[in-house]
Amino acid sequence: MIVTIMAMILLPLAMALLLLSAPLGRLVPRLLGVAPAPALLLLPIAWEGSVSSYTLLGSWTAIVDQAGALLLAASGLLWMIGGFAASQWLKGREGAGRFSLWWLLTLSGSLGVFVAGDVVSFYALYALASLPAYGLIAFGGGEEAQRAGRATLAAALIGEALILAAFVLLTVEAQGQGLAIATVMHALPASPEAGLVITLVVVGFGLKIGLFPLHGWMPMSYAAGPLAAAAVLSGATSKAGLIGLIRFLPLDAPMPVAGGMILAAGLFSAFYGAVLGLTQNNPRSVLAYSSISQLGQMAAVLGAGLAAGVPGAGSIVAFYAVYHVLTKGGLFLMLAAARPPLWQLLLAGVLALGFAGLPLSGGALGKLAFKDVAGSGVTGLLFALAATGSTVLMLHFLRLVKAAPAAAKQEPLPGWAWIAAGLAATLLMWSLFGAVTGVAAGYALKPGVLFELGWPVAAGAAIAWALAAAGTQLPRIEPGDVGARAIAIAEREAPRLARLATRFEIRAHQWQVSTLTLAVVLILWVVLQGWLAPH
Amino acid sequence: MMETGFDVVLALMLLGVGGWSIIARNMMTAVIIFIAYGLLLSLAWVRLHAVDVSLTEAAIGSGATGLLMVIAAHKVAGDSQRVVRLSRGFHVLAAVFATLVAIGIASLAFVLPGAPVSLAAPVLERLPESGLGNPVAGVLFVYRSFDTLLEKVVLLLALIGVWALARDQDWGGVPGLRLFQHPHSVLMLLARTLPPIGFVFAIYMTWAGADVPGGAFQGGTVLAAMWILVMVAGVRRVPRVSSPLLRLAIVAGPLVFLAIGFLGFVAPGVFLAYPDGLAKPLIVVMEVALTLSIAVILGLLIAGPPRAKDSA
Amino acid sequence: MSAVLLFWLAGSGLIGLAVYGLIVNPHPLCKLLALNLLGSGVFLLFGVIARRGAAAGLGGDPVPQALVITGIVVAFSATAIAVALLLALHAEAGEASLDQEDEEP
Amino acid sequence: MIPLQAIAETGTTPGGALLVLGIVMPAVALVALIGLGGRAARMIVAAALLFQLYVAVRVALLVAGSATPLAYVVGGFQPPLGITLRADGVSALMMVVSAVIFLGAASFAWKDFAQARGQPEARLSLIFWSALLAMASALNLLFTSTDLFNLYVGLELLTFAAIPVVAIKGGAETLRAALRYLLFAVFGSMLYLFGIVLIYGAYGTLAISAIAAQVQPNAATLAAAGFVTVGLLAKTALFPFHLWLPPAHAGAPAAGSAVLSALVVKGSLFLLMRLWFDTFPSLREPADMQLLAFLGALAVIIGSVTALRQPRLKLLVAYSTVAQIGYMFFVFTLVPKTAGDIVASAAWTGAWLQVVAHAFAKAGMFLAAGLVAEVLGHDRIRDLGGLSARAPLVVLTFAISGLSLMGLPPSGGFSAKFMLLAAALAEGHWVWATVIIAGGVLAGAYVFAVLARMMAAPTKAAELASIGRTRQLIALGLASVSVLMGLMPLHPIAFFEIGRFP
Repeated sequence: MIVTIMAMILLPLAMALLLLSAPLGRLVPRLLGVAPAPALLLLPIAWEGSVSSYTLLGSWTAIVDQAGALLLAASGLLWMIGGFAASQWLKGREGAGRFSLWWLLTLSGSLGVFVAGDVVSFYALYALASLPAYGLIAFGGGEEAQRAGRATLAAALIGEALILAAFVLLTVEAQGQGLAIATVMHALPASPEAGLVITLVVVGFGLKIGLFPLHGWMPMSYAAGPLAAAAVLSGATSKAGLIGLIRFLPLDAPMPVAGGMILAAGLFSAFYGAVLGLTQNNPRSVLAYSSISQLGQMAAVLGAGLAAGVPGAGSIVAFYAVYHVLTKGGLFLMLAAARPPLWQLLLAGVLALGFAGLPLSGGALGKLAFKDVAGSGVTGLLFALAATGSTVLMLHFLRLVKAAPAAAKQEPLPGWAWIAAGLAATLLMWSLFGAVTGVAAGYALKPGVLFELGWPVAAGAAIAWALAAAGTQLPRIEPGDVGARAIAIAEREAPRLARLATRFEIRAHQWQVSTLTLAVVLILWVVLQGWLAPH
Repeated sequence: MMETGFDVVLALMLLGVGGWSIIARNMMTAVIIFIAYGLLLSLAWVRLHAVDVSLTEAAIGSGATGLLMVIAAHKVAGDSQRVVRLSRGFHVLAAVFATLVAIGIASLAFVLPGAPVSLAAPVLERLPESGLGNPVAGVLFVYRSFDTLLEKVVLLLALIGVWALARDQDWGGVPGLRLFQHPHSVLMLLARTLPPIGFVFAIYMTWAGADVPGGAFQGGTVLAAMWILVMVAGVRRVPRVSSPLLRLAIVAGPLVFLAIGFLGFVAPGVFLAYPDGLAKPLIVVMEVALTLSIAVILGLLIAGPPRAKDSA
Repeated sequence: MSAVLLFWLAGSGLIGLAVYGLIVNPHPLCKLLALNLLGSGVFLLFGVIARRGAAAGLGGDPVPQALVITGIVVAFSATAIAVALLLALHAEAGEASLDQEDEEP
Repeated sequence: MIPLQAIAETGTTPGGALLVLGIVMPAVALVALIGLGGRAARMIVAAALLFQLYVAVRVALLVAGSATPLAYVVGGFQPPLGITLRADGVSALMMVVSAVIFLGAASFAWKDFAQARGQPEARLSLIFWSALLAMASALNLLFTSTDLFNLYVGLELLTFAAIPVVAIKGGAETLRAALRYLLFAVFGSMLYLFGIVLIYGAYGTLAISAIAAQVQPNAATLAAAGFVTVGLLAKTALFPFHLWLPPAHAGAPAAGSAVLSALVVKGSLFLLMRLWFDTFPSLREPADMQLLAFLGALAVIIGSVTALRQPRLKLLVAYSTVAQIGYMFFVFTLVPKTAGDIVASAAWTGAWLQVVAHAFAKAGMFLAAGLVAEVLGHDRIRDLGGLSARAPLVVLTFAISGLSLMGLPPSGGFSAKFMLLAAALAEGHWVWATVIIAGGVLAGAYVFAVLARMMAAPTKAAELASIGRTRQLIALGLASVSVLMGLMPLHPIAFFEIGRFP
């Protein structure tokens, strides 16, 4: 097992190192699909409920549990499908080595983070999953791509900073008993800093999953960069944030206030993403807003789990995420074809509406799985309405794809890739449902359940039809909306602040200023010693 | 009373002349005032019963340093001093903080621990072991000879620092002093007036420390300073920096010092300790070598980096 | 007033003057001069400490005196390097100034 | 009078002579080099530096083996008359670090400062290697001497050795940098020296152990501590006393910059830590320590932002040094007066890890920057495009050095930051914790800004020079050490505590 885990993390890194050598390096871009292979060896764990931990190297440990394995299985498959697709796309392309480097680094972190067992390795792998993504997004080199890359990188760096603060606090609160996630999380609920830690965790990982109002970078970055990159970033690496929430929210201790707030934030994000997505006319942006909406729902479920103290909420959310990983990745890959034939559109439609819980789809099983955690009553209704929102949004997406002008940019990705991803998603969901929920999959075929799942979709379809019939023109809002506005402000203000700091520095390093300051500090020193000292 | 009066005048003159050298507009003026200040300072050292220091101050602190700065002032006299114009307010601010620093230090005179501490007694107590008569030399060559050894390395480094500034094509050539050979320059005036003063100090040193071995060190530096002036005046030619003989002269002192240090490992078994009864002869040997090296290094430091290979 | 106190006050004043000169005098040679003045002031204060330690028949504590001698040599070494640098800079740039052209990058 | 009996552990220990050799052998080599001329330079330097590594490793093993410090009474005269050398855990650590980095830098510079066979002595060869030897000697002195005046001589020796390295390339900008450096450093030395004068006036001794045994919080001592500290701040280039550092470190040849940034600024920092933790720990006034931390915070923030805006790679790396020095000043406020608890040990270990990790990362980064300038013929960040294709090892070196500077695991920089942060948060120093974290973000920004340019497509076809593989591997090797340090467990390291004064 240890060997498998090490291979999963190190194989992509080793391949990245191979890029350094000229003859072998040329092979690497062709083998991107092979890099995630070791992850598939861990696939069976997804069906087990057991938790085991391993010592990798020094204080670095790994933990393999159902939540991690579920995300790992889906992400591994997506990286593999995406990798084969990307290899084809890269053939003969300028910068193939460069792209492969960023790809492999991100891949290593993206998969590794699901099994990281202590705060240090989690932090390292999380960074690996987040920072090199810059290179994938900015790959095209255009102004827009670089801007998106910068915004993503800034979000990632700030997120890293918050997470580091949370991790150090956790370690300090654990009184130096160890760095294992289980150890530090055990001490959290009783700690006086619990509120701060949870805030840092939610904001830090919220940046990664695009929780409102931290979502601005997401539509920008998914709209930029090659499709294959957008596919794995939206499908797989965004789940690094999800596993962060799963691991670092104390789900086994009921925290009604914190949980309630996360629930509310997640649901708001779910609706916000659905509504704002409708204002977009780039299918990529629509998918990005759909991600905001979907990940918002996942956060909401975790919030509900935290409020009630449901330790199993992690696995359930991970199960729901499996569908999103592969399907969202698949839908991005589908955009490679400018005008898909009807059957493909229909298939894409079924997959897309799965996000809304279309009966019999894989997504529906995810919704069923978290029903108990999400609760009934008002929150249940809100989740159902979120599904309605998803329906409207996905129908909007399908219309855009269908209407895409023939001149739309094409990227030569293999046509089978997205279908494979979608099928894998559906298969995984159906075969895993029983293992995760303990309920036979046949449950999903009961009429009552079908109705329960179906009405929000039907309502959504009705709304979409009504909107179309009325010819309602929704306003066009720039991708990233208020977040993009915030990014624009930051882009304007940060250089100004930096210029100020530089000017301050230039002033400070003038001879006369520096020497005078030395005299001032000398005086100040003695004054502080003399006046404030107790002696 | 007489003495106190003298001290008061001396202290005031030190402040006045020192301050003048700071505010003087013309750089050459400032430097010459500084040299005068150095001589006054030597007097102050005598008043503080530190004749060894007084000699060193006259020779190096005032003489050699002053000479270097005269050379520099002569060369850069034309600099416009076009720089950031500091506002009057900044001047005031600087003055305020400089004054605060001065007041702070001055006030410490009244708060230093009442019973003065001193190592005089321990120094004297063990001085006979070394056979030296001058306690200052005892500190320099016996108790803290490690400092003195490192100080020689510092001198070597200073030479490396100066030589680093040669142009590659000039390397191996002769340090350039030619520009300062105008017969009527201020420098020539100094070259004529300073040696007698230095000489007086040398005599005073010999007189004060008749039987004191430590005198040779200070004497060497004074003479080195005089040699520099002679060199500047063009009486003696400056050797090439690549000359093996010159290199030998440069490293002779430090080499002997190090060798005696290592000898300590052998004889009493401790680095920089002297074998029983051999302390004084070894120190004398060391001082002879050091005098040579110090004189040569000081001379070369003032001569500056080599200028041109074929100027000789 | 004793010589000890007098020269302590003089040394303090010299340090103050030197610090002022070091801050405001623009030309590096003036700064170098101020540094030497600063050094001489510090040495003088050490001399006063030595004088306070007059004991066992000596007019002053020999340890600080020896240290001052070492200090003077070290300060001279600094001056020698500084002058050489200053002259090289003067030869290279036509003018010895410490101010670099600070441009907004 | 002098309480001679109050002076503890001043006797020579077995192996103490190694400390003398560590300081004196480079000096012997220097004398030989000047005497024999630059033609023999490289052989002398190689022998001296290898011997230095041997000495350092032996010292470290002896200290680790006995868990007590080594000591040597030079000349056989114990303090207060004589000078004692002493190597505790951190001394031994720094001796090893410096020996390794010197060897790395010297091998890197091996070809650059070669002496053509049969030719007359070359200036570059004599000057560079002499200065390198003198720096090695001075650093070992700073790491092991326990006499404040002896340390002053060491400080000056270090400065005078650094100046020729800065000035060696000539050119107005470089000379100006060297002159700034020299004048400012000497200003600092004078303040330090005055502090020593006061200490001698108060205690009649300059031996750290003797002072530590009798230190009193009287006015003279407090003022002395202030002068000594501020003087050393000037030498350590803590913001805003960094005016000399960026041009000096950016103007030196790559191997020189590596040593200057990695080790030379640490010399005076080491002394500062020696003073506040060993000499007069009881005088650590929280308000003053906060002042140091405040300047450190300014260094981190302003230094990093300024680095971000530099047009040239070497300047960026130099400003990164300004920022990284800032982190090290948090230790003064993070290690509580009452040492011994786990927080204190964490901060102490964190600070030394930061010193060491930065040393290796920065050495690697400066060497990489030097190679970049050689490959492209310039080091304008804007035009770094295409480097990854041409010199991937150099980019890798820059990246892994950057990893440590950003504080991402696995790296020594991360371990250091993690422990400093843990100490800061445990003590409730929220502001400093925030600065430490923000500094990481800014470091990430400037490292990525450079990496992104390096990985970008070439901006224009340029004539590329080729660089040897050996030098790339040396740079990579030094940088890798900073990463490998991250594999050590995140615990306070007992070795760093050996021989600390109580």
